[in-house]
Amino acid sequence: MFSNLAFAIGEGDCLHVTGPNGCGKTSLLRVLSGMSLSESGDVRWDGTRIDRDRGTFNQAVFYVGHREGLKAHLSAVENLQFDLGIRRSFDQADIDAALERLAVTHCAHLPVRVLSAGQKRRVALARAVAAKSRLWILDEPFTNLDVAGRDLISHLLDDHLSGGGLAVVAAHHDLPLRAGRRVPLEIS
Amino acid sequence: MENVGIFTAAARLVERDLKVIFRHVSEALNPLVFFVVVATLFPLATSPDAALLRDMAPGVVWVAALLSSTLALDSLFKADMDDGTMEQLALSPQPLAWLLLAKIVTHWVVSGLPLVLIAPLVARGFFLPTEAILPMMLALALGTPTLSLIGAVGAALTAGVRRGGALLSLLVLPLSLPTMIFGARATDLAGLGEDPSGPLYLLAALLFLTLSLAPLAAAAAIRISLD
Amino acid sequence: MKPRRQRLVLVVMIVVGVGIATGFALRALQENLLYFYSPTQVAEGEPPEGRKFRVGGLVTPGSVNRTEGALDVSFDLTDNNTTVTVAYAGILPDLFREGQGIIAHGRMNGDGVFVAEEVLAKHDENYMPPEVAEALDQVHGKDSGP
Amino acid sequence: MWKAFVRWFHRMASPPHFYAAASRWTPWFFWSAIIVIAICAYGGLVLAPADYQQGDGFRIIYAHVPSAWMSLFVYVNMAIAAAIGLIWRIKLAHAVAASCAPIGASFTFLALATGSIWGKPMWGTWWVWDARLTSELILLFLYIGYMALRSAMEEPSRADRASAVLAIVGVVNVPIIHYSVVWWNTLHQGPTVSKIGEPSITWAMLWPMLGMMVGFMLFFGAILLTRVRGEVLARERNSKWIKEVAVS
Repeated sequence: MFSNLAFAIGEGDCLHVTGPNGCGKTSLLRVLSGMSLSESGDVRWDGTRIDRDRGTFNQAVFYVGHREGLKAHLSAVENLQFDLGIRRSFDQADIDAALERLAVTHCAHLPVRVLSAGQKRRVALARAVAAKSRLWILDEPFTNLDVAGRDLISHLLDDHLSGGGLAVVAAHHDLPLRAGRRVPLEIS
Repeated sequence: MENVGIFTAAARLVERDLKVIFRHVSEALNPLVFFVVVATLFPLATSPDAALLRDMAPGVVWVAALLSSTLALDSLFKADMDDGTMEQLALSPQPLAWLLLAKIVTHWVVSGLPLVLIAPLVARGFFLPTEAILPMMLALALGTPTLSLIGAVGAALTAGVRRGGALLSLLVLPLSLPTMIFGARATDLAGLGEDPSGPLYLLAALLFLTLSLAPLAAAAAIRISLD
Repeated sequence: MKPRRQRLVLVVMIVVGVGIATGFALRALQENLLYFYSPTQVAEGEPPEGRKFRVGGLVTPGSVNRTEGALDVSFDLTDNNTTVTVAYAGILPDLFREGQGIIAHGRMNGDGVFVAEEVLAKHDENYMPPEVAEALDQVHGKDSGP
Repeated sequence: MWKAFVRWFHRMASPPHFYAAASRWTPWFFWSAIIVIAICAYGGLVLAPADYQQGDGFRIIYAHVPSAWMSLFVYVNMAIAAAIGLIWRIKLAHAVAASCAPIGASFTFLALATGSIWGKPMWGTWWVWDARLTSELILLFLYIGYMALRSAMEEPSRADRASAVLAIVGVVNVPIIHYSVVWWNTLHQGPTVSKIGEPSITWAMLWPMLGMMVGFMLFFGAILLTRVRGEVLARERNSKWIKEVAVS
């Protein structure tokens, strides 16, 4: 699908992957997250190949894909409790703060299946905030979001990057960043 | 910010899966009902003759258990694949094989354990002698988790295939035959008033073997299905 | 727990699991997994009463009685210790002959006769030309057995 | 020695090399298989004496035993190729595994058919639910399942890896089949050939059977190479070397 890609990002960098539909943005993100195998080449985290030490890499990464990865029959809070719970010990305050930040507190206790597509997206992103992972891999995070929502995500990214975080974002939108360094990568 | 151990993580996964199951419990009961209905078919298709039914009882119980456990497999990983939560499990810091084992155990508790508990009722309906009931339950308790574990590998392989139901049965049933053979044999021996310990030991051996290896194969298969 | 230790725990659990499985398998092999009863076991009343079971043994030479004009046949089955009489109505397999190992499937009747519904020949592991078999016979008698 | 082998192995893993080499080897395998099978058929059907109990009926072992043996051998081969493909991510190994399945299924079917034909005069019935025959039947199901899984997956690389996992899981079943004669004491005879100690089969009967096994192996080699060549052509149809091969 694509070949001859080589890049490295460090703290405060945001890799912005762009390109037309079907060019392999999602595939690239899945390779970077360790979910897919690349035909050749490798992905390294802190100098170690990610398939050699998945535990460490996965602890540091949070991936939000096309599918939100939320259990429809559980509430937003329950979903977050689980996703954080299998990663690390956590406080309820972390979850509440993250949901607050994404402005979905009012529906935090409803089953996810009754939420709107935009609200689900926000809950999914709240997980990335609550998990406090160093690297965010976001596949089209702006889908289904209103203007306020998009603005909110940009601000979240700003905060994440200025706190020394890393991000890989696939989006055919512009990515207005006020903090951090945008590393553009266009796949054709 | 402290990492959690594998046991805490497994406990949280079990808790989540149970919550999801109990919020639409009617679906979880289907395999159990299926088990009873399949068993009911045999006297209707053959005859209500007590001697015949008693001879058939171990086979009927085990064939029904095998079919109902295969039917239940469809819900094991499919839902998680569809809503994307399997991706999150695969990307969690915990070993995927371990998490899948926790899922399989939960699945067995919900779909396999009730079979073990209701089997005496079916067996009595087939005039299986009373003294054979306990060995039969023991055989089912050892055998049905093995069926779930073997089935999990098949379910993981077909998780990415559209309409993989028939394919899943084709993959899983041949691999499950030894379990069924030993299970039915143990039940049969107990029904004849003989010592069923030989096949019971073999069932235990199969259970521990699949318990150690099946989650690894299932994890490899899930990663392939996610790719 | 460090990831490295977690992995170690998992590996140990797998090894222990396979070890336990091997232990159970070996234990099972010590158990009697036999599929048929010997005439001695039948004489001692081990097979359940009134149920179908299998009995295996050698056909006692000179014991085969055929009913004229019918398929009925009766013969004695021995394990060189005890004998049980078998009655059967049907065509016997080619390999059925005196001294040959067979397995009969059926149940006991009230008179201590085993009424077979099916007779199967159990052929042995030896392949040899007839002359060799004859020569062996002359040396130490017919000794084909299960 | 080892280094030379590794170098050879790596070279063979490249499709154009393999394709060329396979084209050269196939006729050798094929004709030697024909010759060996013809000689052993004569040895088994004409030269070998009749059995003291089974008469001429035993001669079917010259087809039955080698095909039963091949059914297992091919499955193990398939699983090994699949494992190599999965671990070292060699596509050619996956092509070999994929090519093994239909051949193995055919041998399994042949073993079942000849076993059944043999069973009629020997046991008095076409089919006995004995351990070996039943396991052979399960083996056939395993082959069918493998092929079904492969055809259900649209993406070749995913089909390769998923079916490889299945082959490796299934291979656990193969020792159960092999030792089933020991485990479940049933009607079938023990494994005659591998019996240690006093030979229970005379040389005149034995050599055609061993030769038949060699002949079947050679035949398998010829068919496998042909199938893998087809597989490679299908998989690499867009690459440049194929066009060169096709033109020449």
